[in-house]
Amino acid sequence: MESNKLIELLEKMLRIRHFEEKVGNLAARRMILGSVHLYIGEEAVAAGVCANLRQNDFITSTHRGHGHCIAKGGEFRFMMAELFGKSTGYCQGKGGSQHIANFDLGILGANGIVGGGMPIASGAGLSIKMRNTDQVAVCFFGDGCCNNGVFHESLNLAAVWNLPVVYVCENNQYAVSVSVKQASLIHDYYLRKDAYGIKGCQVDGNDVIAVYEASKEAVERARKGEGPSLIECKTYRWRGHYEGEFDRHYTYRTKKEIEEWIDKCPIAQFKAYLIENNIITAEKIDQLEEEIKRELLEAVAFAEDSPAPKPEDALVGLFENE
Amino acid sequence: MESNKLIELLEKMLRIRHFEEKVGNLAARRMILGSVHLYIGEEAVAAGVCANLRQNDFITSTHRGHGHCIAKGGEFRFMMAELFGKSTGYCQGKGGSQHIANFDLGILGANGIVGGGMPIASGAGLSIKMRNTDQVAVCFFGDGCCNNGVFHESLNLAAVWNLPVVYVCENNQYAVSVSVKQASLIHDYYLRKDAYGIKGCQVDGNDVIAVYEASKEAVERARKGEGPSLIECKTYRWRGHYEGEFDRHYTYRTKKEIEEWIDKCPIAQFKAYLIENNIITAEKIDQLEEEIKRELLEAVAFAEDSPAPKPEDALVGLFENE
Amino acid sequence: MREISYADAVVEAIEEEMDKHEEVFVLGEDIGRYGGAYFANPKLWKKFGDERVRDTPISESAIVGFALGAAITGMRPVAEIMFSDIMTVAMDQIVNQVAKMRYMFGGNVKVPLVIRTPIGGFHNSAAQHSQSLESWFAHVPGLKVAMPSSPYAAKGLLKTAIQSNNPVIFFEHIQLYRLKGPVPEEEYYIPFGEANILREGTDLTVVASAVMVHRVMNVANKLEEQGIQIEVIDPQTLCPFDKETILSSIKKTGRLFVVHQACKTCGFGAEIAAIVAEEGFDYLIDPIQRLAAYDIPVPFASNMEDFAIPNEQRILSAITEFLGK
Amino acid sequence: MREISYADAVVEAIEEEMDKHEEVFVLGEDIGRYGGAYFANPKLWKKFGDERVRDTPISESAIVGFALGAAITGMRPVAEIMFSDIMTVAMDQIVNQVAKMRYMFGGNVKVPLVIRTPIGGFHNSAAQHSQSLESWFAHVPGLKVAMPSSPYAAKGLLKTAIQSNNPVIFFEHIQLYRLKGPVPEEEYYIPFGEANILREGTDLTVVASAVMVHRVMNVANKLEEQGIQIEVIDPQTLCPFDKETILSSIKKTGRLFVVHQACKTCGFGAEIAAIVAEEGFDYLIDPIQRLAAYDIPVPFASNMEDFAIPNEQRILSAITEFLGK
Ligand SMILES: Cc1ncc(C[n+]2csc(CCOP(=O)(O)OP(=O)(O)O)c2C)c(N)n1
Ligand SMILES: Cc1ncc(C[n+]2csc(CCOP(=O)(O)OP(=O)(O)O)c2C)c(N)n1
Ligand SMILES: [Mg+2]
Ligand SMILES: [Mg+2]
Repeated sequence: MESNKLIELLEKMLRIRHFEEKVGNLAARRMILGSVHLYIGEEAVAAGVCANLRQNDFITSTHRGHGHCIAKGGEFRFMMAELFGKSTGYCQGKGGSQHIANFDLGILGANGIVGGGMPIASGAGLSIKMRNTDQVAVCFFGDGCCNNGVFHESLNLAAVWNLPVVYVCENNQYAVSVSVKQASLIHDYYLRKDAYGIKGCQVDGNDVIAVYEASKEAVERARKGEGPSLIECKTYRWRGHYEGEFDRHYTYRTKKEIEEWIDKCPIAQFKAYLIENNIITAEKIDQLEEEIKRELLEAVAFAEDSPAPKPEDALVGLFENE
Repeated sequence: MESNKLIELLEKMLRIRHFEEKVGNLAARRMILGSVHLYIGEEAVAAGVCANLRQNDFITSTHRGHGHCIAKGGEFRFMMAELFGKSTGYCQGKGGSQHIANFDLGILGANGIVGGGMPIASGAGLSIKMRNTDQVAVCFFGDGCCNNGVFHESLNLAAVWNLPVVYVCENNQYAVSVSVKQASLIHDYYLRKDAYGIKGCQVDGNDVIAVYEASKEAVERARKGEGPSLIECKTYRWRGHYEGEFDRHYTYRTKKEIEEWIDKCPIAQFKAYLIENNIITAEKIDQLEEEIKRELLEAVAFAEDSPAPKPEDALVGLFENE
Repeated sequence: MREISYADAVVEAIEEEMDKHEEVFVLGEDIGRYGGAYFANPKLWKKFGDERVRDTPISESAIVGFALGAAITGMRPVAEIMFSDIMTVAMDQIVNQVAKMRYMFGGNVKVPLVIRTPIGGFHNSAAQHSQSLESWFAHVPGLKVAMPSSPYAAKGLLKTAIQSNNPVIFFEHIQLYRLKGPVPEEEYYIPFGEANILREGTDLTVVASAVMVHRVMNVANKLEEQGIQIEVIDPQTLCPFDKETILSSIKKTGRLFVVHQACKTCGFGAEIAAIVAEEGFDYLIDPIQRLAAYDIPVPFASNMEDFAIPNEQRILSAITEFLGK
Repeated sequence: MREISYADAVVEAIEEEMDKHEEVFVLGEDIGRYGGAYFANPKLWKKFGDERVRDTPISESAIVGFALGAAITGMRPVAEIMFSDIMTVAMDQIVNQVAKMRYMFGGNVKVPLVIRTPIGGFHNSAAQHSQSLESWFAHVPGLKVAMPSSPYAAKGLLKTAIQSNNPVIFFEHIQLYRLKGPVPEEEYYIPFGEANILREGTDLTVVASAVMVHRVMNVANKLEEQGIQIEVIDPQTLCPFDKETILSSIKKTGRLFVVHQACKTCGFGAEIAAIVAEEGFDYLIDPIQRLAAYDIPVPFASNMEDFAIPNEQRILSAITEFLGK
């Protein structure tokens, strides 16, 4: 892989990490309202997958969606403004954290309903096939989603219709407090590919290169019309299910388990690898991070300075005028 | 297997066949109203499976449910009266063909919604486990149901909760006009057992002994607390999807295909086997059939002579009084 | 004018829009070579083939959700749900995704999607195949809801639905599929939000939809013989809902009687009654009255079913009694 | 009397019924060691363990359907759906199975099943977590529907629900979980179908449920200062619905004003308005009025949300205007 590409991957991960840390901070200060689910610890998945995508490719995202949005090209300022409920936000303040979308960037939306995006991404795949382009649709979803009916219906139908969809399971091993062990006898969800007759594999979701390579193959297959794939990325969420859960996550997992996963930080690992292989220096990385932080501060300022929507704006936008 | 048991199997199949033929006839004469889905050609499945069940075991059934009901001990006269919409019917005329139930016989109901019965049977399994009895719940469903979300949710949860449920897929290869080949890449649905980590197998659904043996094993496992199984029975429906479809089924399958399957008639095959092995004589079988036909005539007379419900009976029975 | 069936009118509307726009396609169960569950008309499949007439497995959430994904990425899907009672298995997609997509994401996307589904059941269809749940969808902002009562309306409204950039729930009454009626050869569209006054009258305003329109019209014709003049209004679409036409009718007649096949409690009749009690109160001479199915699942046996759902006889006596004649 | 929170009242009701009947058990997402998604009260799990407090995967159709299967075979399940907007993924089981099971099968089975679910959303919960879809369930015959507005009602109604042999949809308002109120130590049950007159008055009858009860009460207290006497009625259960209490109130006041959080069109307010326009017409001095959420999905930003859903200010001005004062 080219150095450029590798540095891009790092940058994407750093952008996500810093964004999420800032958001966590703002949520704690109640400057961001509503429920906020952070992606910290899982950055390699969104970054690795989306590095294979073009702007006109599609993704659907989840309640834990900031990372996907950033990785697909979402801009801090418009995201932040949305989280602040401002009219400059991606959804003009109507969506909030769980409902960011930008159709120009192919971001078909985060979703407050577990599994809600699965048939939608698949339908984008159908559209690609019918319009006969070489786009690809990527569907992000959690381990918790794998036991919901729409998972089954979506993968099955995308399989038999041979659609260009890549299903990316972010197996962070918990759905709120329910562990994969309580949720099913199968804990390696990529195995379910065989139930639909499609390709699939499992990767270390904290290894951005592994994620990149696996999804590259799947994306290329999809572009060539060779059908859908199921990629399972084993990873871990560092924070509570949502900001505000605080220490309640110790009711279902141990501090030790969390710390072990923090030790496997996808970003720290990747930084070490890049430095060791002389692809980038520690100084350069610091510089990168400074820039990102600066951009974030600007984004927060932008969000703060942006006008709130007028209350009556609530009445606008339900239907397209005809 | 004992002769008695074998003859019982034959009898069950014959009871189903004759019942269905009579119903088809009555439906053609519009003496039975509403949609009627006949089980002809698939008798070995219900007969073979239910031969392993006790009265206090549970089944759930489908739109094509007469066979399951008969095999689980449903009586012609009450079934027929239900089909006639009479107040002596199993559901006092409120249900009709797609909604026959009898809780004393463990028949938890046919269902007009594909997949509707899957979680219900599973919940009966949960109840068995919690009440700590050695009952078993059997869930009948078609190939068409295998691509619906409830299939997935039910099997997964029954698996992880280790419930005494036997899932019996009647793969007659079509869901109305849509063949399994159009419906999924996987055509052997028992393979999906691996997606849930449960036991399962495929049998010739026209071979009543094979069905009996496979389900015996599954039922015994369930009784011993060893969890759910998925049994796929390959079979075929001889008639249209519903009575009244007439020749429209040639739009999706050939006369030749139908005839090939008629040649594999589960009853004819089994009769030949029994006669060949001197378990029963052809005369005895004829006698048995005559008796069944006589009982059927009585059942029809019972249904015809039974009082129709009063129109205002419609207002009774929504809630249990409290 | 030529007469065609309601079923053929539906197929013709889709065909014309498919001819016009290559983004239009249909998906659903048994809609291909089989030609539809309730009528045998494989015209679309024969003409447009497997790609644009897509038979699906029994995966209703996928049917709706795939259609939605396609709709927001350049296609104009017409999804079919085999009967409206099974919209229940696709409700998240319909209610939380399709209906909210545009608004929730800030109005930046078009959702040109039609969900066609038969409503109301045949006779003897029993509890799970006979429901009329239209009021649920009228309660969900973001969905347009159409309910044609004639072949003419079916064709004209469906063409409007397919051309629309907003999601439409299109309820076809299953008992009307064989009904024949005049449908012009020339292309036409019927705008949403315009009620149809089927009959003018001065004594009473009756609002009815779908199959009930026909029952009410028969009753109105009978009552005419007794000198009673009934105005019959079919809203045609529940969202948008043409309340003006109804209010001006009541201004004239002073009386409102609503008939629907859906269960009474929280049926769309409640909404009509409420609107009139709010905005037309001063025109009212008499209390409003609703005639609807009893609040029970639809029973199977003919005589109980006939009792449960308003039939001509019951409509006639209820109106007669209501008018105190 | 001691005061406990609405959340604790819910847990206490379940605990008492679990103590009394070993057939009672609970199932749902994150209800075990986690103690519930919206409040941290793992009391039930600690006391009754994994067998009777069953955490499930994200399989809502299974949650409801498994509960149903268990209910008709000897158990008394209390299922939890994490928020009512996702009842949409379990609608077939709720509407076609649970609600119809007893009637459709001839009345030969009991269905002792409770589905608890939070309704209405927190603030800033946005479009998919803020809905109030209670009127859907009132429209489905075979379901009882409860909607408590206080800790006292929550406990008493839930105990009745669990003891009932009929299926109950039990809506808990998410914004009330932390509300404290008096709840006696002694066991009690609140019967379904009895509206609660929270406040007597002669000028206007206001009907409100769940969180709206509190907003309306505050407004009524304010208006009292201006000499306006408002009667506030909380139906407590929508099915059965105590129309008598409302009709006799209107007989006294001559005016009906309905407030709800649900969207206006086809909300339960329409049903109340319709009943009164039918059966209480002659008592009415003025048109009926409904105040409800606008017909839009709930927007995320505070000021838009606050605009969309009736708040105290809007209730106050609407009532003041309505009374022409
Ligand atoms: C259908 C549905 N059920 C339940 C919820 C409540 N809920 C929100 S997120 C979540 C857990 C999701 O777990 P997973 O899919 O593993 O994603 P993660 O949070 O771990 O990223 C649950 C239960 C929901 N939003 N939608
Ligand atoms: C959820 C749902 N979707 C669609 C239907 C309409 N329908 C009734 S039976 C049927 C085909 C069922 O096929 P299968 O499960 O294979 O059973 P078979 O009829 O072959 O016995 C369909 C599509 C339904 N009843 N329920
Ligand atoms: Mg997870
Ligand atoms: Mg089949």
